[in-house]
Amino acid sequence: MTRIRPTFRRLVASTAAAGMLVLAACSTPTSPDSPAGGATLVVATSDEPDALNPVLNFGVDGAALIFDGLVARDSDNRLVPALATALPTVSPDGRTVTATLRDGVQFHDGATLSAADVAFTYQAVLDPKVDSTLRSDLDMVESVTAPDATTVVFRLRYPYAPFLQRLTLGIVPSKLLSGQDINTTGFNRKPIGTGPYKVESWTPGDRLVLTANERYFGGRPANNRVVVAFVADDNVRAQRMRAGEFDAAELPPKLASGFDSDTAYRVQRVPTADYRGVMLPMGNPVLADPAVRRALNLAVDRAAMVSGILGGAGEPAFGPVPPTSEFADPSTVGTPTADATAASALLDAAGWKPGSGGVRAKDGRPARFTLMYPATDTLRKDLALAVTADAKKIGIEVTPAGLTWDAIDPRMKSDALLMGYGTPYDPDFVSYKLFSSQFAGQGYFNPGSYRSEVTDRALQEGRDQIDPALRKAAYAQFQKQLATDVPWLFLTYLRHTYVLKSSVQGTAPRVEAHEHGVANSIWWNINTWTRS
Amino acid sequence: MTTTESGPAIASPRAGTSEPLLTVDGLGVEFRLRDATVRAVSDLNLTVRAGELLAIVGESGCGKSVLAHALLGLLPGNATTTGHAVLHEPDSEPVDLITCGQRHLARRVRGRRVGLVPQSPATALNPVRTGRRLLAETLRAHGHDRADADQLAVDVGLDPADLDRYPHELSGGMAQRLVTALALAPDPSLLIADEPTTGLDRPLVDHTLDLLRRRCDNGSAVVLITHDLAAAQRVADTVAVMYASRIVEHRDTDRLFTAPAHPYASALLDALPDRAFRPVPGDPPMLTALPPGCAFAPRCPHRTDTCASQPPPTPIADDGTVACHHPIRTGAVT
Amino acid sequence: MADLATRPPLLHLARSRLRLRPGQTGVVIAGLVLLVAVVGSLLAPLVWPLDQSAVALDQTRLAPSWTHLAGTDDLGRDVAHRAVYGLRVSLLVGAVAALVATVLGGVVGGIAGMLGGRVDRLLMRMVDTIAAMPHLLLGIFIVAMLRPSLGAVIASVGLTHWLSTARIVRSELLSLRTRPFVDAAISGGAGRFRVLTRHLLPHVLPRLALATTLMIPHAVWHETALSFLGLGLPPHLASLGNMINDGQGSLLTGAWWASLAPGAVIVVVTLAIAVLAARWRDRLDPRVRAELHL
Amino acid sequence: MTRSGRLAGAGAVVRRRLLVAVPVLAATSIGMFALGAASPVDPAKQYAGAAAFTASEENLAQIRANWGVDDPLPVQYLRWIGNLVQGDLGWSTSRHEPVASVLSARAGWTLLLIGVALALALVGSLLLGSLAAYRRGGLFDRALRTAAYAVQSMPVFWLGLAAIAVFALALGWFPAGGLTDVTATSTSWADVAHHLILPVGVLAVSQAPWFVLFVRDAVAESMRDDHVLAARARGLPGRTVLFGHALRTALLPFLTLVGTHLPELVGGAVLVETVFSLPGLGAVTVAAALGSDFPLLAAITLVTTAVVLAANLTTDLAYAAADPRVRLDG
Repeated sequence: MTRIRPTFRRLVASTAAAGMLVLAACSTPTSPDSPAGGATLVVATSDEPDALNPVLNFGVDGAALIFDGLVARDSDNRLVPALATALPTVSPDGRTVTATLRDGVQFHDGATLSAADVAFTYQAVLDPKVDSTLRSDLDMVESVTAPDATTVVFRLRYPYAPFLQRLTLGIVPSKLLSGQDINTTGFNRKPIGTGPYKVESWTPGDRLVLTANERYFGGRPANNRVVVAFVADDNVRAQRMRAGEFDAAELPPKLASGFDSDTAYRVQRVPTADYRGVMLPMGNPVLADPAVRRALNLAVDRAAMVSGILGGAGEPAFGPVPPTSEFADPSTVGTPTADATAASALLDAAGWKPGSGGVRAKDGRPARFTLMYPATDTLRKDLALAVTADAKKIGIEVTPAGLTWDAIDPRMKSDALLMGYGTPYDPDFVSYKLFSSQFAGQGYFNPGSYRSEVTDRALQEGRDQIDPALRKAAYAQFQKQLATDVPWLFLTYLRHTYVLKSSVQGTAPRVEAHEHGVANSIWWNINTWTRS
Repeated sequence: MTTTESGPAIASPRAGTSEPLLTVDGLGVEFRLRDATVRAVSDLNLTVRAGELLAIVGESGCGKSVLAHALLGLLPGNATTTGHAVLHEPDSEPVDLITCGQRHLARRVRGRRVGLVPQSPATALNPVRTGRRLLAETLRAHGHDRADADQLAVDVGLDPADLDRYPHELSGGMAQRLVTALALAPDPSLLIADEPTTGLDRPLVDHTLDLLRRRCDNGSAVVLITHDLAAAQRVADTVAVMYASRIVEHRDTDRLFTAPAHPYASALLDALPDRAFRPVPGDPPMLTALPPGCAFAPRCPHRTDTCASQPPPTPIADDGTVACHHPIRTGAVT
Repeated sequence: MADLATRPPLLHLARSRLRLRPGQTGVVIAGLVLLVAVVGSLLAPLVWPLDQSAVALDQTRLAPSWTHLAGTDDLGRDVAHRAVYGLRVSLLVGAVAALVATVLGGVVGGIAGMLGGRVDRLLMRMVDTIAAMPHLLLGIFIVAMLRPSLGAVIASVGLTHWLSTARIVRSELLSLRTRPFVDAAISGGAGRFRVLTRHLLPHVLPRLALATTLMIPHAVWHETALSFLGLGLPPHLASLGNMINDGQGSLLTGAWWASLAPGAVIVVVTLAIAVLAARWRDRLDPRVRAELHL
Repeated sequence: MTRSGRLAGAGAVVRRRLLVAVPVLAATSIGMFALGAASPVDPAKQYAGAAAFTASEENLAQIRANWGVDDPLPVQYLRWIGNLVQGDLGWSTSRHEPVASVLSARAGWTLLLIGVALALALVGSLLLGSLAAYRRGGLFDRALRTAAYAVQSMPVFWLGLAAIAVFALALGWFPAGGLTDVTATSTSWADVAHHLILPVGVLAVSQAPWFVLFVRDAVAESMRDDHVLAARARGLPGRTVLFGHALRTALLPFLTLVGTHLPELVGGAVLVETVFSLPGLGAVTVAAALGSDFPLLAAITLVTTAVVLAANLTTDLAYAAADPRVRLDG
């Protein structure tokens, strides 16, 4: 879920290698006659990174234009080799992963990439002195070594099926960073990577200017320069897009819909794994009753939320695995519209009788609870109000409360919370910590203390098994169990909306994660974009 | 007090021998306030001739200064003016000072043709300018040589070195002389001097009065507004007595001082220390509530029922005007 | 500088007219506006109750009509209805914050004015220094540290707006202390407290009340600005600031009415308060030029 | 008395002001620090942002230990203030760079915005206010005052949005935001000027009513001053009377008003920068507030206060220099 601040961390979407592969695999329409690198492309986003350093969370899920990881993702989010010559190999016990580096890759300063740089990058993340929140994601790594200049070996504490998905992290040059305080080094502001673009300048609060890396191993970018304009305010971004300043900008669905009728622009609504839902804490006496949770699940009008709040840019959500994922279980999908009658029947059957003021009650306890939402998030506010209105129709009184995260934190055990997250890459990534009982009550991991042995087993199975078929079965069971227990009220998957100038060619939208800023956005492959 | 003390005034050419320079005809000034209307000047008629020195005397608040400001078009926005005040100059068209408009007044009249020595010199000087800068500015605005500043200072009895001081560094008398010099700088044909001797010691009073007298002798006209009767008697050709917004008596200086016709003028003279030294009984009326009849009636020893109800007539006497139902006949002075 | 006493009374009278004074009709209109605003926002819960969290997703962004006088917003909520409640909340925040500021300013100014001397100099220097802190920055700081909420907004406005009150109270007390009736009371054996409550308070209170009133528009703007920056009241609450903030997006998509009504309410009500306060100040002190101090 | 004689005490005045300002600023900093310490915000979670969701408790605890935020409060305060005195303003947790470099990179733009807007507002209000006062009660006077009151009650950000809607979107005369053309390779002053016209204009217009009304009233009053009447009576040209006498004396209290109005201007600049997405201190302040970035917020508040105090001192000294009646006592 996002914090108060928009999610800055994982930025630039495209990876160098991915770009190159797109050239090969997707027959990107780069016409041969267009001169190499004519244009300057300008894209606008609200999310500005704090530091342009992968060790400090920049470009984690894709090495973000400036850097490359060992692997990258193509337009279908499949892993493809990047700095590695092929996808790294995993030992039969699942605890040793070996990658071989591509030859002759150079950093922007001309230095040659070696396995030591890769080892350094991962060691830096694991170094407790470095203020990196990535460390939690790499818990399983015991050691990273570089036996020779082109080989990197990861030793894991335990087998971890989706480990290769963690190797998209951008690689930094050890020569420039070793011995430095990574938290404060000047590198964070003007970094050196291997990616298709070099950092020319970064004016915080204003723009990041990138210039083409002529020596990029994936081929020279089609555009000389890319400017990423940071405009935090949605309305201002829309105004400036309207004024013709940007080639592409991310906008909230409602603002984007203003461009639908204008042929000079194209609105792209990109499917995502980014869901919104209500976390229902087991510590709340009303919500602890599964009947109440199931009734709410029936009562919410997801279709109205998609059309009324998202302006059509989304899909109803029924679980944490997006419909676009190969792991999605079709049987857990419910009806998008509300069924207040069925919901009321459920409540009646469970003993929640209509009481005073239209609020049901059971054993003298009225059916009411507080629904918290982060105050700065308009979308979550709107959804919280929609849930409140739907609940009212079946006699459950919800009190919305717009709060800051620090006010939300201590109350998550007993008050419902409008949360959101999701990545398309692997179902283990978020769900393992979000729904396992071993993380119950640990911060944001399983704040509602949901406990289910079936779910726990399924999640562990999905993580341990290498065989995709077994994993798929495990996650199907996981989704079914969630649909039965309803620890969350899944509401909608978003579509991230972008407005582009019609003249921009070569976009290849891929299913996006919750976090999308400079890079994991529609312009992940901007190095291959052209103008018609 | 006898007229023989008046010195040069006796020798001056009498009023009425030259052409009228200023004719004021039925002048009225009213101020609208939030909840009242103040009549500061009512139905005022006056003639000033070239070479004449007219003194207007009266108690504070009787409308003297308002008259001066009205003639220069300097009244605030809530004032309404009626009547006429026509300035005749030999070499130009007559100008009605009341109706000609601010633009004309500013460009053609003020300073050059009608000058003003303002009252309360302490506040009449720009606090952030030295006297020399003010003088130079005024001289330049009227096409004179700024080097005349020193001579002007000497004329009014000011040490030229004091011109380099700021107003707050000047004594009251020095400031008074400076504002006089400023008014004299454009050499106006009509000079209105509003209490020009305040704060001056006796020799300087005489110096200033002589200066004004000399201007008249050279053909200019001066209206001296003052409550100093002795000064008026010393230099004025004619004296107008103002009471509660009206001129109650306007006559030749000697006549007025020897035989005042209006009871108020008489009472005023009686208040002088070298005469009866008897203050005028009662208080002047509020200008917001002037009685329909004679404003002096409540304080007048000669009042009758007519006085309270009928406005006094203003018959033209052989040597001036008296606005009274029961003017005192010659020789009534005690 | 100018010594009023030496001026002839006539021209002095004329001068006093120059004050900037709203016309009689303006005062009447302002009074009516304020009356409607206050009575309306007081009675609203009884006459026209609002469910703050209600939405109608099938009626979003309807243009003004007879059923929705000021149209509906992004979530299908009646703009006019919410504007009434927005005014209610904003006036409440404004009034409470102004009251907090007045108490704070009254205490500091009172201490400085009563004790005088070194304490006075020290306190006034402190006031001067704090006055040099940009209100909005200090307000943002306070809200950021206390977390955005009704209480934080009130604290932020109250803690940054007491300075002028302190100055007014202090100078009033200092000038009163030199008046004969205070001397008389003290020489008559009255204690300091008694002098304060019996003799000084009645003189200072009207001025204090005026300062409080003049502060309300300030407080309303401050609240609006904080909400605009995302640092204000909980966003689903109908406050004028939140509504304008919500309406911004609609403005771009053609639904201009969503921000028009709350904006107009702010402008009209704050202007009305200012006009009335200007007249009031005029009454209190006819010698001081009444400058609309918004 | 000579000017240099009158101003001989300037040094002492500066020293005395400092003597008072420093302890008050120190006390204020303690107050701010106490507020920051009492704040329920966890800086580590704030820092982690969205990653706090996936970061473990030990991970965050290690970051906290790295920052020393678990030390006793007095220790933290002394460290903070000690660093502050040595010129180290601290480390911004929301921007991930030294506070000093955040300030130095952005303060210039804010100063430029405020400076130009202030100059514009001053010149404009002196001119318009004087003209309105000269013909007070006239059509121009009434129109100007009505406009001033109307603008005065409009929130500045609303004014900014309206300006964007009209001049950037409808008419297309000026860019809707930003500092330079986004595709520009370098900072050209012409480009910056073109981008700054709208924000500077909006800030100037939003602040101008106070100045215009003050000038108008002060000059109108001053036009009735004896010395101005006297200047008119001397037949000086209208321009000289208005600007040389009436305005000149009304200007002195105006200087003080400008000094006391500076904090208001800073607040306006914060909002204008937000509306026009300018990379100045305003935008970073809001981001810091949303991220509860204590070191940055505290530094911005203290530094702007110090700047405003210095500006006030300058206007007071200017007042003394401009008014021969004032004498600075050592």
